[in-house]
Amino acid sequence: MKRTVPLIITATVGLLLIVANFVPALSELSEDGTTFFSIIAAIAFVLGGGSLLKVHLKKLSDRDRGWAYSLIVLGSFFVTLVVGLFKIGAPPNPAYPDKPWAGGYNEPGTFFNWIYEYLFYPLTATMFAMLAFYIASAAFRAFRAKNFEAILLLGTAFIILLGQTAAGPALTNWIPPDGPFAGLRLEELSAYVMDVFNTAGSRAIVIGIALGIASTSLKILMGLDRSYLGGGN
Amino acid sequence: MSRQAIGVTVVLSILAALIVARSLIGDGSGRVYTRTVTTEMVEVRLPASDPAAVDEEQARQGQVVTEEAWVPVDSEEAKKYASEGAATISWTSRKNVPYSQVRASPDDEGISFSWSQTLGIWLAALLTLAIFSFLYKDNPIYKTAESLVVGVSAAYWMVVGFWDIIIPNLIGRLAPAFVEANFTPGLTDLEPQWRYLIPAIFGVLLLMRLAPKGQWLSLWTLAFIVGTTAALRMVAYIEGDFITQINATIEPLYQVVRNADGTTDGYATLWASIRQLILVVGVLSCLTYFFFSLEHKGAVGKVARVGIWFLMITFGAAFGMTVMGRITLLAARFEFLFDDWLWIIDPNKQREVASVISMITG
Amino acid sequence: MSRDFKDPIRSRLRPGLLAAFAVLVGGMAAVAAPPPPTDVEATDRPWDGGGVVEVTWSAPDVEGLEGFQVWRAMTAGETLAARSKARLDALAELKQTAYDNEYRRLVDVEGVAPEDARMAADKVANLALGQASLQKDFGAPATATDDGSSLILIDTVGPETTSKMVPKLLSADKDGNPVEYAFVVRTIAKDAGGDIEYSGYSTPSEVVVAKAQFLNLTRAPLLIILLMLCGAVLYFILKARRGVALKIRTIAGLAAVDEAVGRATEMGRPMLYINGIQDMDEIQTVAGITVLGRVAKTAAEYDAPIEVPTSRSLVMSAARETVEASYLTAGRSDAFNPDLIYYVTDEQFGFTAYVSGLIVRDRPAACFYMGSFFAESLILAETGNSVGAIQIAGTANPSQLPFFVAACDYTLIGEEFFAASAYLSGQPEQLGSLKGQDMGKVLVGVVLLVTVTVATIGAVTGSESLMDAVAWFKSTVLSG
Amino acid sequence: MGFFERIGNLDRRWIFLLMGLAVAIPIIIIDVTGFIPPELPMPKAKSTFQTLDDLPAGSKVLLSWDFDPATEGELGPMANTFIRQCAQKGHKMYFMALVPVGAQMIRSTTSDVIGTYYPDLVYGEDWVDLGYKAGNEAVVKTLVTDFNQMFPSDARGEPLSTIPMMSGIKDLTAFDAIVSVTAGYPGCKEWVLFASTPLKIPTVVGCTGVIAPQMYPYYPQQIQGLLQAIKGAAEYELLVNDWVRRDQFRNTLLAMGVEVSGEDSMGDLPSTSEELDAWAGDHVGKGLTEAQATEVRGFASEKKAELVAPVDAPEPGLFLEAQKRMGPQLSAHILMLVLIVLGNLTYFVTRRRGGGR
Repeated sequence: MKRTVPLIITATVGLLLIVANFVPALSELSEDGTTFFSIIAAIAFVLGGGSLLKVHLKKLSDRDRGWAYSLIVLGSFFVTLVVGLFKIGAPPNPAYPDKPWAGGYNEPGTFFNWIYEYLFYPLTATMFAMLAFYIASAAFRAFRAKNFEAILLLGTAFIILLGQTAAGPALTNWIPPDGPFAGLRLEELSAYVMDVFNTAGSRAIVIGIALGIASTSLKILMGLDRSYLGGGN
Repeated sequence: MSRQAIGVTVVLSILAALIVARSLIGDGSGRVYTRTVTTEMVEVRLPASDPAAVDEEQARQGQVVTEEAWVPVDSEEAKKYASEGAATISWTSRKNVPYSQVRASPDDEGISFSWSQTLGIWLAALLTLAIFSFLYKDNPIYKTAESLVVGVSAAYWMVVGFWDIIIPNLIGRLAPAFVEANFTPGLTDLEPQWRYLIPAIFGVLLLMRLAPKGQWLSLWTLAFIVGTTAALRMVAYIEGDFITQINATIEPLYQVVRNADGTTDGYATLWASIRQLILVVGVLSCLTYFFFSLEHKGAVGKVARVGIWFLMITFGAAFGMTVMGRITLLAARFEFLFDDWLWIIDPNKQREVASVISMITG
Repeated sequence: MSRDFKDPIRSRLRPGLLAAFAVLVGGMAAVAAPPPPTDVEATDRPWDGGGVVEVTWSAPDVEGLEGFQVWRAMTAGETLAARSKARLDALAELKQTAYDNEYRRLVDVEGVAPEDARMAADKVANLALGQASLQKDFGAPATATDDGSSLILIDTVGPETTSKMVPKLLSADKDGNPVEYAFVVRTIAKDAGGDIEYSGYSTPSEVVVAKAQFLNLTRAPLLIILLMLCGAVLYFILKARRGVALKIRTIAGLAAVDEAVGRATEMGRPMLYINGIQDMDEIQTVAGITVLGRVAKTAAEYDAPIEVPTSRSLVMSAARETVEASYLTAGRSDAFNPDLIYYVTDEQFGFTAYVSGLIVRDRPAACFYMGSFFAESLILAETGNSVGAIQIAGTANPSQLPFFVAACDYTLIGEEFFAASAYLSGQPEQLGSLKGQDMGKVLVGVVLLVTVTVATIGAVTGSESLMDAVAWFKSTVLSG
Repeated sequence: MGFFERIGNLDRRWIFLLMGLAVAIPIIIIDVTGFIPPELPMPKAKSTFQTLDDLPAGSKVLLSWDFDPATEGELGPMANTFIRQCAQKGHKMYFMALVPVGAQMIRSTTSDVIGTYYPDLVYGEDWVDLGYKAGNEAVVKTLVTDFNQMFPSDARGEPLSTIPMMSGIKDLTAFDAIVSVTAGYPGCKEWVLFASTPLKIPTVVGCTGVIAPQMYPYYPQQIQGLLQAIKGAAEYELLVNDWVRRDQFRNTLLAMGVEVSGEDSMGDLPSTSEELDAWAGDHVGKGLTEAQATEVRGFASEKKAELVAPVDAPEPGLFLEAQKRMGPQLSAHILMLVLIVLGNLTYFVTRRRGGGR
């Protein structure tokens, strides 16, 4: 019972949605499926929030190493949640100023927007920007011409990187742009690499992925792969 | 204290001293000024905007069909239609003022120093530095920033999920009249759509996980989700990726390129044909690499090796292409620090005289 | 047809529509131009998802034929919309005129103050509007003219064509009533002087409804491709079940999984498993969960702790189920600690910040990145590398593969990642599915080789029929 | 330990520091000195400029801002420059967005460019903001046949029938060019496939580095111009800035009653009133007649200063953003290239010494 009903649900829902592709009367089902998912995922926030609270409250009550950081997590979590859910500081909606809950929760002027602007955005954007540093260290450490494959990888990266600065095109500017060797100008060369080699490689990867996804989906729908239900083998 | 710790402390102290010094030189740094704006709305009865809504009987009696609306007090509509003693609602909000304006009119009463936003700028700048400090090593400052970002962002997405998904898509579908009355006035479709009980039920089943009994019911929700995902993705990937990519590859290997006058351009034809040939060879050899039931030996091994070459070129190219965008992101963070916070640079010429450099140069 | 009489607007419009045609057809006689096509017929395309009608006609016998123009008449709904828009425009204009006149009269002639004049003028204008709005039919409908404004040009086709598939039609209107379409065709021909001339409009076709049938057979090629791919996978799964041994090549990254778990045990340090940052609506996440089940089983056998921070609440739920079951299978359910599988935050870079810190502090011996990753891939992999962890990654996001390839010890590239779950399970039927996937690749190879060869021969020899065959294949079978 | 061993064991924090300096220092230097890294406009940027320049003034241009704040650093500058070229040329601008936050991007770029530098353009007559429309490629497909169905009103809620510049616009064929600034899906690809290709409307595209390769096959048949990330933006910015200077100079000449013909004659503009006389002499027969040259030479000194002012004035910071950002870009790329070379040298040297492990 514990395992059978879920398998029946998976198979039924899956079959219905696949059939919907070929039966016009059911064509709206796939859109519904996507909306339903987003709703369930939003409800699941209760579980995520519960997990977050449990982890950090435990650290706090155990006085674990670094419990003060758990206090920061919990504090910032609750403050953000409260100001967001209760729309604290939200200006009225100009079209309906008489309805107190009609204003936007993230309008400029709300406390929630302040948190977004001065906490959320700088923190996440800086984390994103850290990538530039890691790219440099990866280029230094990992791009070594150990074998022919590695030479291809770093050689291509080299050409493309060069082609994206003003220096690159300047190096090959002496090649006449209309002649037979125009293709060797750096900007043309990097365009050619992207256009031909990159397209070929990406196409094969994408075709392979599609096959992998089809086969994985099929196994899931047939109940062969049910690890997500805790039925690994 | 270890030698390293002393070094770090010294560097940090110097930085802090520099920042304090910067704040005291000239116009200082990192400040925001705002102008208070008052919005005042008045309730009026406007003639119905849609002439077709005019009722025949009322019209015959010379009555005008009207609808209630709120308009700005100083608008044309308000002057035309507002009656004596009509309800008004007013509130204030604040608008940022560039520093150049503050300098130009220091006596303007409407402009005031914004504590909250100035504090925000400083906080954002310090947190930016806190994250960067991780590059040196893990440290309490980074841990503080990390805890903040986890707490804030977890709550952020929950709030977004509540107001942007639960309210409009779930409650708004099951109890539209309630949502219309409270949250989104102007909603037109007020009929409940009962099929949205399905996600509601599955959502409740999922939460059974928290209940003392019947936790296994949450598996039903997972089953529903995974079944939906598998079916939608299978068809989407086969239709959108598999078929279209094959379709795009089917082109003749002989690609004629013509000049404007209709003659064949020899070089271009050759290049285009080679391009097409490489493309087809590349796709086929890469696919061979992904073959699972054949060991990479002999002829298969050789073709698969060519496939790896193509993959490596693909990866190298993708790497190079991605770098550019990432560096722009870092530059944008530095621009924030130098421009909005420290007022060292001034790309938008807001502070002219305020800039440190122009102060030094006179 | 009985519906028409229940609906007053429709029944009123119907004669109007035909009248419009009568005008058009009548006007045609005056033009000394090529004759219009005859026998114009419109039929609903059978077995489709609706919205497509095929129009056919007989070409007239005329010198210098250049092609045909296919037009369709506005539907009842469109005519109604056009008429009501015209009516609203007229009403609005009428109101504005009334207002202006009254306002000027009050201010200029009677010397009323502008504020008061506005109010008074508005009352007059609204009265005028109210009276005018009693008149429901506002002037003649703009459609009954022979300037073609009631017709919509669909396409111009060449002289050898005598049929046209008209797509993007409506099957039913908002209320579910069928929408009726009628079509006319014009001849385009060159006159003796070489100038392009158009014929008048042909006799309109009978009205047709672009119905949706129960089955949409225009999507049959997709169905066949799906059946072929799934069939191949099923065939080999069943074959494997019957006990036929299937050989699968070694995948380097997968062989390393056991090694990584072993090493973590030796070093007495934990393992970190990141299941991507997407939710359960992404197959990669589900595939990552499957691999997690296998890794957790090995971990349970070795008694090595495995930590799974997740970026989505649902993924946390599924991961807990999987890991718990793995510990159960390994006979170590007492060692299962659900608190090691926890939710962090949905935010991509909030999650990244947390995991980076975690890696540096806990110094895991092994890191697994299995799922859908984006820009955080390199941050995580480089941080893991800096603490000397053995790292295995698998993703189907092509743009992130270069970063994993550069920074990890082993990377499962695209399809290999999906193969991992089958491979790791070691079940014969799962291996069968891999063989089935290979058949899919064989199919792709054969199709590509054949069609490209045919297309090339066609291009070199200039054979139209070969080119047409390839074009047909691309547009029908591989329509996507 | 030799040099290469030391490099080989280099603490990666030194690399981080180098990267940080490679990005930070150019930002400050560029701002302080006003030095702009040189750019060489490539054919794709030139044809982008040319496509919009070839249209007669008053042409209708549809600008679709299909990007978000995350890619604003790369795409914002080119969006600003697109607006600048259209505004200076006198094209009518119709803004819309296929991604939700694109609406914000429209608001910020129009207020930055039109609000600050072209305040005399009238909303509803010279430009209109149609806002965001949900539906991805379906939006484009619908616009091809019916504009009003998708846009009953503009982003401010005004019915389109009341907006003067919308009269006569029934579908996409009414437009003379399409500009798409794209960060992903939906964006330029949808515009090319469903609008510009079937309708043969000139189209120019600006996109991020990751998407650009997908667009190469469409150039130059289906799209007439392609700007690739910040580099493309910098090249285009350079072209437009240069042209705007010449155009402003010419307009000032016209305002002073000197009728000039031929835009090419505006090359090598004088930047001081002293150079003006020499310039006028050089351009006799190249856009100026002898009489006109004499007239220019004969201007009083204030009038000369006034004439040179538009050329001499510093370029607004907003229109140098992309070129400025190429500074850190250039130094960071060169650093990356040096690091790759250094890493490999180290690898070969240590491998040889270590006996080829």
